[in-house]
Amino acid sequence: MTEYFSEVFGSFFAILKGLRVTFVTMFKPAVTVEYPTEKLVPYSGFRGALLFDAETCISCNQCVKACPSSCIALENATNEAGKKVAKVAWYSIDFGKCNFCRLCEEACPTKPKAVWHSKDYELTFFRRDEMVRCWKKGFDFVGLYWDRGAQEFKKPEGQVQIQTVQERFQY
Amino acid sequence: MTKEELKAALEKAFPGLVPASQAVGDYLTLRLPDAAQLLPVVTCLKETLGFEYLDMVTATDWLGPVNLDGFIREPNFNVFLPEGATAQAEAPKKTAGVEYRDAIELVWCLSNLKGRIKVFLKLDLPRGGGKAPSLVGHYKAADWQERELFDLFGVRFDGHPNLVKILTPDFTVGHPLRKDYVHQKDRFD
Amino acid sequence: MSSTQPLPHGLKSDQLFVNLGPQHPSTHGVLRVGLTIEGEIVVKAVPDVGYLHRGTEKLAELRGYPQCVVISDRWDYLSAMNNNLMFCLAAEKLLKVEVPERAQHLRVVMCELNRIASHLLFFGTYGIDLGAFTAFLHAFREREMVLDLFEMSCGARLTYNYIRLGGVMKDVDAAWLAKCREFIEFFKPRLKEYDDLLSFNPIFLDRTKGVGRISAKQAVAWALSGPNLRGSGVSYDARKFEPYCGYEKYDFEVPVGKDGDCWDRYYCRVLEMHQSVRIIEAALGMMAEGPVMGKGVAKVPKPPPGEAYAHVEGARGDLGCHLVADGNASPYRMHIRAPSFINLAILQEMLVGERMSDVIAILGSIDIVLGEVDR
Amino acid sequence: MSEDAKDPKPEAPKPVPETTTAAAAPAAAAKPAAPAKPAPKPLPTPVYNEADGRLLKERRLWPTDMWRDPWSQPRYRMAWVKLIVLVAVALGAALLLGEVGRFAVPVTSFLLEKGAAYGLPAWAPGLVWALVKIVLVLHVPLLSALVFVWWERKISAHMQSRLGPMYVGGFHGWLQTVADGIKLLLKENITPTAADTWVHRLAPAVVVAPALLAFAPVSFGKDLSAADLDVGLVYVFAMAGVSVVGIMMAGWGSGNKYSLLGGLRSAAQLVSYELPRMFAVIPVIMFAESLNLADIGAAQGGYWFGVLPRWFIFYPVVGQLSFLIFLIASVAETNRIPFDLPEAESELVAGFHTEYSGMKFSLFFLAEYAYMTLACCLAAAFFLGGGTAPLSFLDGFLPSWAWFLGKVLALVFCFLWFRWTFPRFRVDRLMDFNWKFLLPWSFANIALAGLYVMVLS
Repeated sequence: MTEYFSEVFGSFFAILKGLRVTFVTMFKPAVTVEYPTEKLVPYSGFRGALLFDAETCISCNQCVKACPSSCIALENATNEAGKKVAKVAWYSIDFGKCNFCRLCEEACPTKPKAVWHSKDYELTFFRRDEMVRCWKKGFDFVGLYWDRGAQEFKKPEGQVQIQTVQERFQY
Repeated sequence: MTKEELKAALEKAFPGLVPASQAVGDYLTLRLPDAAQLLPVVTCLKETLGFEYLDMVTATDWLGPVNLDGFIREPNFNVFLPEGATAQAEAPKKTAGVEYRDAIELVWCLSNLKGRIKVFLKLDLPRGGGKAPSLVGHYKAADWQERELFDLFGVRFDGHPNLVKILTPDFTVGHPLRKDYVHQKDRFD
Repeated sequence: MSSTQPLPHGLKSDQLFVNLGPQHPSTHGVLRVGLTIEGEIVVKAVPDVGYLHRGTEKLAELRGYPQCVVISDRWDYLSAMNNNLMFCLAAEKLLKVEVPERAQHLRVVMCELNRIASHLLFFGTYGIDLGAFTAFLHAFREREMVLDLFEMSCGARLTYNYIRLGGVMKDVDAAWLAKCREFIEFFKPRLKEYDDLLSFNPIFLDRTKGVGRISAKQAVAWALSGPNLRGSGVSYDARKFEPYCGYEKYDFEVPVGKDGDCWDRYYCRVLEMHQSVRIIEAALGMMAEGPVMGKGVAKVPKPPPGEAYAHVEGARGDLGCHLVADGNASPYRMHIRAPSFINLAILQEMLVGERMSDVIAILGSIDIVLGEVDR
Repeated sequence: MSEDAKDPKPEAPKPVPETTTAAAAPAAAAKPAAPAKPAPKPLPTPVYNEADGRLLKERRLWPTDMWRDPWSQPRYRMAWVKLIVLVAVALGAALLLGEVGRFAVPVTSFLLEKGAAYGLPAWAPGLVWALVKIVLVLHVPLLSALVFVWWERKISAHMQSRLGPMYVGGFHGWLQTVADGIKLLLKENITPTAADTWVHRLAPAVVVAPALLAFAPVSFGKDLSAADLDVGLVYVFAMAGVSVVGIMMAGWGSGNKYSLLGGLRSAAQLVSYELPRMFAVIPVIMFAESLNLADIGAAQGGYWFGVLPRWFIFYPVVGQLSFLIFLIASVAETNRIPFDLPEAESELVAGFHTEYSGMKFSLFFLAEYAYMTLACCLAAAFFLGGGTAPLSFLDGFLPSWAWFLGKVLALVFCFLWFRWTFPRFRVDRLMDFNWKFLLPWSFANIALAGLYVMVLS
């Protein structure tokens, strides 16, 4: 008999303890970040969308070898005498296949890095062409995409840049 | 129970059992001369030596370096990438000192939870119609793992309740993890 | 449970085939269980897997060793650190590389943090399966803090690629260690709250006590591992069975259940979070200084021919990797002992005779991740 | 972006790579001799893009920092002030309005004279007064559904340390429910082909109508009830019973096996929880000796030892026990967690209202909140002395309807609180709990109440 009552009262107090937890949480401030109006800035080492600088790249193909899903392609530039130059004619990364693993940035021997991760985490594609980002001499770090329909380079609309002037690291 | 005790106990019970040429890490690895030896060794291990936990059943195809046609070469959307570029690791080549042979090597890993020791059993099966006795009688865990090996390697386990493929989709032809697997174009390519 | 006795007066109740999944709110991913039910009781259950099979074991045969670590993130994507660690341990056994002291401690801290994050997700989704929504959001509030820690240290929130061959990707600074201690201090009282909120709630106990009972012998026969096995009373933990990464230095107990029902498996995971907190505190205490990457690991490592088997206590069970190398830059054969794949097989025997609403509770308590089941 | 002069027209690259090498590479000025290694260019300082969203650049706030002093967050800076202002406004309105009930008599007499002056027949003002009362009472469930839906979303959000609706209508999303209502209005009304059409369409009506009708005898304050029925209590429970038929019609009408299962389960649950709910009220009737809700409320006036109000909940054992049984049974009546088996998402996908969309679905939604409000009004009337002040010296301070509203809000808060804390019962355990626990204890409770009445009389 007493065991029955102790079990009843025991479960009653357990229910009250559960209710206490939710009641107490109600008066604590919420942790929500209201996304479209408030945006989080990722930490310094965040591996967002890749950026590329055609000037510093010495087209050594290290990043092409390091990439697990072979997203990177580049072509060595040749000066007018036809001799290979330590520059790159064009460079492209296929963001459809890239899995942001930072192996290319680590393989890059240049200082500061020619290919590095930005802080942009909002990376959408409005067209399939937009998945393949291309860089040539004179393009800015975010790069343009080659629109096969209009046969011209266009600025990617899908990538929202956290920084208008993209940050670079000295190491 | 230490490795040496186990080795001695097994030597005494099964003289035909010889340590495998390529041991798995520093565990005790034994090679079974033929398929018929598997069940007696396993029953002895399970009943007398207390190996009642079947960790893993796996297989390796020792034919040679993997055939590059086995990988899906999706049409290259990246307009700048040369056609058909796959992973950048250079294609594997045959290396000396590795005994490539026309056989699929089955590997069982049994562990004795109390004695804190694992043992590996290896068995070579001919690639064509290799047949191995199924361990579902002793360990129920072998059920799905053997189905997976049948699915990916084409190894038949006689005595298995329902040897049906488990992982690959219905329309795949052939067994993907074999080294000479060539990928037929299916409706998704 | 009560098997379906024949109905009186020659009544015939025909069987209904119900498809649980592959799109179902509580199958945690693309798993389809074909249930044949009679009234409310399940008569036959056929789990159907393979929807997420990406053939990673075949992919690994054409990738270098560092690239395979990236593939390892995608198996048990809820605790990717343990996958990285498992593959790196197997490869390091082949390469005979000596991992520096600080990297060992960092690996232990990261894996235990990842175990907490994975168990928090289990705790949340198990609450939602049984109808308690608040537990889910409380658990995710803490999990966000762990993911912040990972974002600060290795830059990614889910697929870390942090543990590399011979060490760790990047060292962590003092600020990170302080923030990690801050999380631990915040997390301890929360664990007490979870117990009040869900673990000892009579309705929750009612739903899980005595449901889906697995005997110790049955668990060993089906080779379950992790909290599923320890819930049935068999204490097998890879960190104690074969200590790796310096686990023998930390003193922690392995929580073991009594009668292997859903509640024991659930509470083993909650107690494991307590133990992980203890391990992290000890590891943060004895964090050694020094390099984080071992010497002698080439850019394109080519281990000598040989085989290695390394197994790690993942969040879902005993995660093993059988690596065969033949001297090339890519592994010759890599087999993953996926605990979820093996734990899932017991469903066909366990679900028979259970009620429909218990099916959800049992499936949730086994805690499988489909990325690891299908590889 | 790059420093050196841009080429006049960027060289149009051929898409197929092998021809690029043939075409003349852009005439990069070939430097005659490798220049001295240029000093590393100073890296550009990053400029953050403030265009479309306030960037939380400073250290990301963890719960650890936020919970150290909760009220320092920018979001809550004025929170104390707003809270005090809201409470003050509410109390001021209640004090200004005062007892509404006393206006009833002068208004009816004024109507009678006016009617007689215009030569209206004698029954006209009575009819007009009845229509006014209907409109007023009809608004109680409708408005309360609106408010409580929003309140539930805010309460559940803050219980889960998140914010809930903040966007619609500005301050804390107070227009959210109206927006949902409009959205549901615009949604297409799908009737499944396999459905038994008129049963399918009629079901929501059969579920909602009793909920609205049941508010008639409820007395919201001193003589503030639409119909002063002597059999008010029996009438209310009769109305609550009709909704079972509606739910079964919904289950059967949708023509899909899941909603049929859900419909049958909820019918079983409603019928079985009706019993302990009624038996829990019998001690109240024995103490108040009347079925009229206004009399029950009045019977709880007065104070023991000047402090403790004579509410039925404060009767030593009988009060608390019957209050708890009534509360638990009402939660089960409204199909809310922990008794919400019929719409258990994880099992029956959505129970009996799987196939309903648009306005029909919102009617089910409205019915659930109307029944919840009804249950809280009844519980406040039976056990918390609807309309009487909790402490003797507070007696005249607030009008009786304000006290009644306060009690209803407290009880509705308990309903919401239960929903966001407890997991769900299993079907058979739900039935066991009712037949093997609630019912026997309600019988024992009635016996005990009988002893009280014998002793008191």
